[in-house]
Amino acid sequence: TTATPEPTKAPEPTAPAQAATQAPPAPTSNKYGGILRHAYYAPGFLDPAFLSSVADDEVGKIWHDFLVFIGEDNQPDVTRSVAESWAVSDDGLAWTFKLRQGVLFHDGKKMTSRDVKFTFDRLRDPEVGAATVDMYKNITDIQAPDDYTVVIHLSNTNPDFLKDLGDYHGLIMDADGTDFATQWNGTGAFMIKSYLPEERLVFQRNPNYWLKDEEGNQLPYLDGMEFIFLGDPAAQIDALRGGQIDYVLYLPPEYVQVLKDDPNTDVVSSRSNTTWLIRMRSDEEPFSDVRVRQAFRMATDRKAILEGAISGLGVTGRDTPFGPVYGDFYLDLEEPVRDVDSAKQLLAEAGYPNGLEIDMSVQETSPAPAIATIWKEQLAEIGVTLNLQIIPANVYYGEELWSTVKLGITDWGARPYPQPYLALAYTCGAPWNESHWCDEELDEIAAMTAKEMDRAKRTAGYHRIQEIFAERGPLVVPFFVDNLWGVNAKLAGLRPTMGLGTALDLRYVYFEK
Amino acid sequence: MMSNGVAPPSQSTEPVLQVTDLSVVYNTEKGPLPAVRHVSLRIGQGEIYGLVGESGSGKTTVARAVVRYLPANGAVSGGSVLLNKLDLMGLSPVQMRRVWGSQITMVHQDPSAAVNPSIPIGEQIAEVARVHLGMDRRQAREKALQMLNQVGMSDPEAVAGRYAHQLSGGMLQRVLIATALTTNPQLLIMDEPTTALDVTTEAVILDLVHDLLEQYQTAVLYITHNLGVVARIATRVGVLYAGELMEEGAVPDVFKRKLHPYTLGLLGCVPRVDISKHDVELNTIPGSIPPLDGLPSGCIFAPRCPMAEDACRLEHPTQVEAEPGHLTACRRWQAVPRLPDLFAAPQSEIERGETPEGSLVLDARNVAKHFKLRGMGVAALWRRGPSELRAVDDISIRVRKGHTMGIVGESGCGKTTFARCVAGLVEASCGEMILEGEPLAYSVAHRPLSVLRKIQMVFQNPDASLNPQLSVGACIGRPLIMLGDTPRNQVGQRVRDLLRAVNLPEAYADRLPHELSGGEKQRVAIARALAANPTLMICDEPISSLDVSVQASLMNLLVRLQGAQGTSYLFISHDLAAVRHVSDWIAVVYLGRLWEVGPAEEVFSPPFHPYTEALLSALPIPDPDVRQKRIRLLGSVPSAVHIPPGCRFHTRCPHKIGAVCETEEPAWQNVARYHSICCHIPVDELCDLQRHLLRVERPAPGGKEGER
Amino acid sequence: MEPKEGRTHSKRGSSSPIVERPASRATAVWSRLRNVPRTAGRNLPRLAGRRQPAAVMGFGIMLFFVVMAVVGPLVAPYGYAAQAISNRLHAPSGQHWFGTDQYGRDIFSRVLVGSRHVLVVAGSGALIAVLMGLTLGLVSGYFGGLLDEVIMRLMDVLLSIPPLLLAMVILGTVGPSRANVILVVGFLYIPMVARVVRSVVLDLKTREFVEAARLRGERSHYIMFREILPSVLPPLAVEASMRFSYAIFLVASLGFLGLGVQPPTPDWGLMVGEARTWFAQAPWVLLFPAGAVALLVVGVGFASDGLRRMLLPGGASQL
Amino acid sequence: MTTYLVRRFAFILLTIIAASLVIFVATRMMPGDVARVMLGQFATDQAVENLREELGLNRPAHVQYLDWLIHFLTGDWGVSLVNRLEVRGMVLQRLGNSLKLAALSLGIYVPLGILLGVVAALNREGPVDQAISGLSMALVGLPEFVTGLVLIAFVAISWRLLPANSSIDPDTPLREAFKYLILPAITVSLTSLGYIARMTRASTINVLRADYVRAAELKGLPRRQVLLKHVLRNSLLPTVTVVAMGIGWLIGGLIVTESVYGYPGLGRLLVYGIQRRDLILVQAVSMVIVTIYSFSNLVADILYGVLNPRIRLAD
Ligand SMILES: Nc1ncnc2c1ncn2[C@@H]1O[C@H](COP(=O)(O)OP(=O)(O)OP(=O)(O)O)[C@@H](O)[C@H]1O
Ligand SMILES: Nc1ncnc2c1ncn2[C@@H]1O[C@H](COP(=O)(O)OP(=O)(O)OP(=O)(O)O)[C@@H](O)[C@H]1O
Ligand SMILES: [Mg+2]
Ligand SMILES: [Mg+2]
Repeated sequence: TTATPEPTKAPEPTAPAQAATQAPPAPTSNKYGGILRHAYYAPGFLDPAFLSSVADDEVGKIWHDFLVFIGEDNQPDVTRSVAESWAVSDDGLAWTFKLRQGVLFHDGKKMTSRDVKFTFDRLRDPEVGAATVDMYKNITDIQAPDDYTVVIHLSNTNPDFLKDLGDYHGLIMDADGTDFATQWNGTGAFMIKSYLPEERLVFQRNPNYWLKDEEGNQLPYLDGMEFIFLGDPAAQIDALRGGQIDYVLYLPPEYVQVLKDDPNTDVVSSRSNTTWLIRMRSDEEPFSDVRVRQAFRMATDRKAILEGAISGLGVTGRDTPFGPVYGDFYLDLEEPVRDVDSAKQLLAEAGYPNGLEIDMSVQETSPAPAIATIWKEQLAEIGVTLNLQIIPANVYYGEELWSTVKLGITDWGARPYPQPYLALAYTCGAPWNESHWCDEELDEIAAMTAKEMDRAKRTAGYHRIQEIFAERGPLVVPFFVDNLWGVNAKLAGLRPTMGLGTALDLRYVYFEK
Repeated sequence: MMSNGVAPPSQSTEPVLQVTDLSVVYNTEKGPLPAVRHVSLRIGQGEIYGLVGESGSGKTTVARAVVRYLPANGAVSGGSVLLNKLDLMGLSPVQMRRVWGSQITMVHQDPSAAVNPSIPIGEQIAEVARVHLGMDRRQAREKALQMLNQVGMSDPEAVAGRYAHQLSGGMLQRVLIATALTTNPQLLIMDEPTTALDVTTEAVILDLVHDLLEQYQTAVLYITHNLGVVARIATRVGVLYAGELMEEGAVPDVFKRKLHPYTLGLLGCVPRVDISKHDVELNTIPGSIPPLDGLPSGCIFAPRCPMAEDACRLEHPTQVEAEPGHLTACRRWQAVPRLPDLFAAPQSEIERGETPEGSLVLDARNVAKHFKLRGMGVAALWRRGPSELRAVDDISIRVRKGHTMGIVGESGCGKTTFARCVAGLVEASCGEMILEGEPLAYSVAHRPLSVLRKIQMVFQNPDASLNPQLSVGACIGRPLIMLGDTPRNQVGQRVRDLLRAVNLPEAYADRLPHELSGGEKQRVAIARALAANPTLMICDEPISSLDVSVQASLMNLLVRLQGAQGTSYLFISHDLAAVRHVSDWIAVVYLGRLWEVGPAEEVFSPPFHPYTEALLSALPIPDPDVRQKRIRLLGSVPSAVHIPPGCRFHTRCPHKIGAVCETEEPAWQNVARYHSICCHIPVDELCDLQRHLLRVERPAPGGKEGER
Repeated sequence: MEPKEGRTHSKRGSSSPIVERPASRATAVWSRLRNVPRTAGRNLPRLAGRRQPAAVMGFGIMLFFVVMAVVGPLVAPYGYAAQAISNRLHAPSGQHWFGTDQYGRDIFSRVLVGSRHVLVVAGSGALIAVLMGLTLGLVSGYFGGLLDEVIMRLMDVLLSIPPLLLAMVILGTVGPSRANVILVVGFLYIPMVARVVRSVVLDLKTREFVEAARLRGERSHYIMFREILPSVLPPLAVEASMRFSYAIFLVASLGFLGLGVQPPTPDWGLMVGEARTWFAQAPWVLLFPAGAVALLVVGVGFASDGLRRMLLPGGASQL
Repeated sequence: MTTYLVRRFAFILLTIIAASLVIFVATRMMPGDVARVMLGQFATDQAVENLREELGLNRPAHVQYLDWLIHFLTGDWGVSLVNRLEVRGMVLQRLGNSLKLAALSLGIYVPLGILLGVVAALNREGPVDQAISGLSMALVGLPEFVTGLVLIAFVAISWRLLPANSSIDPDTPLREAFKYLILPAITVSLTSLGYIARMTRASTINVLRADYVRAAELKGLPRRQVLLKHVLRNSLLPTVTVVAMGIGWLIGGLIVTESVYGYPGLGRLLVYGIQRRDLILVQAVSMVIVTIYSFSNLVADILYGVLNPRIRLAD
């Protein structure tokens, strides 16, 4: 069956109507009510296995739940997960999850271990081809011994397995579903009421949602949500300031001041590992020469870029993919000092005494053009001419430019732990090794950290990896940008999560009366 | 400039309109232009005052000043206008608006432009009745119908509901007249009301005006450049020249005893139906109207006046009442009547061409052109019916060496189309054209250069016939190179020769067309045609858009060139007098067919084809003594899409003899050896019917005139 | 013997004093080239007079921008791409007349230098449109028939697609470089020019001087280029200036939508598009380039109005 | 009449098909691939390939085009490549929005433009005319993004009079929707107002020069009657056709205005489609736009004929 035209309605939840009567009557709270309006660019494809953009992520977690929910502190939070508890076997190869009872799909069906098994089997099935196939390669088998127990067997130990399960694709799907792009049946706090592609997505409160707040009030507080699809950040800000929407995701730093100055709006921020890094393709001239990479790094004034591109709303980077949010895994290297003369020297040694000219592909999305513009001027001082090619993000990624060009700016969303970066991009043959970097030492350490259950050893490994990046890596990481939200000043209960995107846990959000 | 206003002669009745010393100035970037200076005139009840003058002489300006409706940059700089003693100059704009349409009404030159295209005819009359006569809708409508009836509209009800584009020019002019008379105004101003019409329609309208005015007793200011019209309709005439009145008087007086050399010259310019190029050249007035910003200080006509003395050039003449009611602005007016040949050119030296049997240049047989009406554009939305327009439907004509074949007929009868077929500009649908024994291809594209050279054309519209961006020299030089085999280094010389041949200074080679007057442009066009040294020159109304004096000089030029070069002409015009003047042979065309053909003098003397007869009787002749039989063709030429069966002329023929005309096509009858008529009426009967077509009522002084 | 025929007032144009010139000369091209400026020259005083202050102003504005395009980079106080991050978003001051942008670049310098860019892009775009449109219009109008039908239907197709959309698709395909923007702008405006030219040609080709040319056996190309083309030039000049002002607009809109040229080119549209972000805190970043677009478009508009009057013999003002 | 209409329809059909072909070819040539765009940068190549196969993107281009065209003409507009929903519903709903905006814009700028044009014509060359001409030129010169941004900054944000963002809910009742429409409509109007005013001015001046107006004045009719009955009736004819022809632009060409206000019109849908390489969507939208353009031209012609008796009754 194909979709119906016009605002497409989700199946009416009928059965849970009775189920609702069983729920204890919600203690009255003045937090209830209101519609949260939000503007962002449109999601593409609503199938949770194929969420790929921030918008997809943002939308998906509203009407789905995670088996394992990663909280604000970057740690699994069992109170907010559909797993009631979990345990790992001593050999670290079998993980057992007890599921919460009484979790209902929007169509009234009970969520069971069958759905969980289905979900992760689908995500790891190469035939389906979701982006998670590699991540879940480690899983050998998923068993559902009873309705509320799931056992996952691994081939290798994985210290971060819970965080892998909390990946943004890890949304529990309906095992009976057939077309996940058009049948929207989740267990999440809100249900899809209508969907006008490229225009708006309207949610209504799931009256049977299982989660309660600390006082025992049934969540969510909001009556519903409206996602207006509006890609232009300036238009989003205008709408926020004009009072047509209540929050803006991924707030471009340049608007922070305006929103702070406006009594009707506010800014919420949190540190994150989100970054816009400049990556040099290390298997091709001129970046195959480590001296060129070093020269480029040396010529960079990271503070200037941080200030100029994102108004200082973040921390400077150390040219490694790991940022301060990783706590003890993070190695606080000394901030690189800009040294134009040495950089020139290095370039000369590498055979470019007169500098060089090189094309740089830059996504249109802010702040990439700003970074490029500033960097261009900085590099000009060592005789390097950058020819900036500003291109739409979908072309940058869609055309595989991001992984083929010599010089580009790629945005990396925050991962809850460092390992994915290595697995995805910085080990030999990694699927997204956009910089085509291959370093034996790094590979060796990465293999160790992937499995090592001992935290101290992993920490040492991660530290060494950061040193390697600083010495000879293919990256210039000017900064890690704070997660920023522009919000209606009346909005409260915001709990920023760190996930891939920069989503808020919207279940607790309410309007101050 | 001194005032030269002289009190007009006393008149028995109080004048309805009394204009005294009227002066009008146009403010332009070049400075003020005194377009009208010290003009005085008075028009009594029932009087028709004809105001004549060449183009630009200020006729329209006078009319618009009288009604105080000058263009924004124009202003009355002096004088007064009294309408029944009411000083119009003192009225406020609002008061003036009340005068307009009720006491003074106007009929404009181009009826199709003066009727609002998107309002039904009846409403346009009725609104006047509502505003000025205070009628309600129904009454006003009644009045409109009544007025339409008055102007001889056959089906007022139907006409009232129509729009302008559905009526012919003649009908529209009646509508305008009906509108103007609705309020029974004291003064009616008609500004060239018939200039845009065919000669036949003009005659009908003139009759109508004449009859209506007798009935309404309205004072009329009738503006025209056509002296024939004045002679036919006006009671008094004023001759305007460069903004000043040269002569004024009762029509018979002025036409009989011209007291100003300008009037004399002007009348002499007009070709006459009884005189051909072989008899006399037309008068021409040398020079041209002086520019308004550089008027001579003395008599403004002095620079062009052959009898001007030094005093004329120094002193501005005053108007004198030379005879009772006859004023002139010439100092030497006494001398004028003694000098009838003041402007006359010498006797024509053009010999009769070869005998009528002279060698054939063009033999066109059964030429036809049927246009396919394929609907394009929006108009096609509502178009249906036959899809063919038979513009030319079987015309056979022979042009002989050194002769002129004149073609006359009403507008739309196919004259131009035929000429263009011969020239190859449109491809004839069928027929045969033989040029000097060689068959002619239908299209220019298929004619070799040697043939192209032999046929050249002079077009009607002087503005469109020269490329505005090309200099005169380039324009004449090009055919020399293309067709004349002139070596390039001699082109300049030949161009100068040709310019001289058409009486233009050699320096004109450098001018651009917009620096030339209309007459000069036509001369260049003639020179261009001559450059190819053609055997046959097609002249499609080459003079109709020009002033009489210019027309005359162009006709003289054509005639002389023919004499010198032996070129044959196909001369097309709707002006019978002009055709008569220049042609050796005449062909009369109606609805794409030929009806009468023969030597010029024979065609213009009885027996005529009834159509020729009607054309002749409609021709305004600038001689008030000539009385024409009133034969009026009603209606307009039927559409060439729906051609009437039988004799195509039967729908309008005054001599229709019966059913035979409606069903059978008439046969050709020979009147004389070269003169044939295509009519059902036997030639003898025609002769009887047409004996008294033109009659001169004054005693013939020279004996030359008389009954013809 | 026969008196020299004088000059009667033609019913149409007013005649003007004639300047005597040496008699040798006269290829068609010369007289054409000479004539257009002369018509214009004759009407120039009219424009300068009190009746046409707008046109004078328009020409003044255009002249100003053209001068700036030429000398802009020389007189600009700062480099158009010179950044001073510490100086970002400064309000207009004596040092930075139009203030600075988010990178601390001097907006005044960028607007000045940008005028060259805009004039070149819009100008070349308009030029391409005019040349192509002229050719198509001439051929289509002159030959008529099937060829005309085909060309005009193609033009219809082009016209039926909104220009901005077509520009987006094409630029999305070929990539938004300066040369491509020029080509796209030119391409988009071909139909408009072709239509104007064609309608003039349709009128001119029935004129009698064209028939006279056919009567002497001229080839089509001679008639098209020597007889008809010169008269097409005046309306074409007006159309060209209109296209130019629309091109400015289009280039700016493309820049605004991020489809124009690449940063840091000081394209005005691009500047406005980027400045949108900063409008609330630093309106000058937006207002000056936006003002420049508007001013130039207005200037060209007024000037083309004036040009129209100059080229028409009577200086009549018709749309 | 019927032959005319048949002919025009045939031409319109041809135009539409040719335009769709142009757009099809152009979008096909655009870099980027819908499958990749849909599945995102992180999906495996296998998944992308599967999707391409599933969407029929691996068939030869002409097969895809013809297949699509035939379905389109039979009313099956296909399913969006990106979100798998029926395209027709999406497009028609957006068309509704565009029509609303177009209607309000027309309602603002047509009367105002005519008024300004007529007033200017009546005061030809005078100070009022100069002022109006200058104003309309200046308005024409202001790009929509400038006027839009300024209007938002003041009206919506500083004064909070109207919403800054016009992404209206499809269920909003028309009365409510009005406030979302005003600012975009004003922005559109500001760009078009000057054009209409100049058109009207020029045609009115022409008509004022016409003999029949002179004749009407000299009939002594009241000035108002001359103006309303004799002048406007004729002088508004070209304006009417210009307005009708502008409808095509109002429906599909407001890309800038729609993106400044986030108004969900057809123009923006198209931009989305292009960005996502959703050929089916792009094709459908462009067909609608081109069709509307073509038909509004036809309407303009017919309207001209209907309002102009010269043509209406020509035989
Ligand atoms: N609005 C005007 N501004 C300047 N000059 C004008 C204006 N109207 C007419 N003229 C000039 O005034 C003179 C008289 O013009 P007018 O129209 O009265 O002549 P006319 O005798 O009616 O000519 P025609 O036979 O061509 O109608 C001409 O030289 C003409 O060029
Ligand atoms: N190209 C054409 N297509 C269709 N009909 C035409 C065409 N040219 C002329 N006609 C029609 O042919 C008929 C004869 O026109 P033509 O120009 O030959 O008449 P005319 O006698 O020269 O008239 P006028 O005195 O007005 O110049 C008219 O009804 C005219 O409308
Ligand atoms: Mg006149
Ligand atoms: Mg003719």
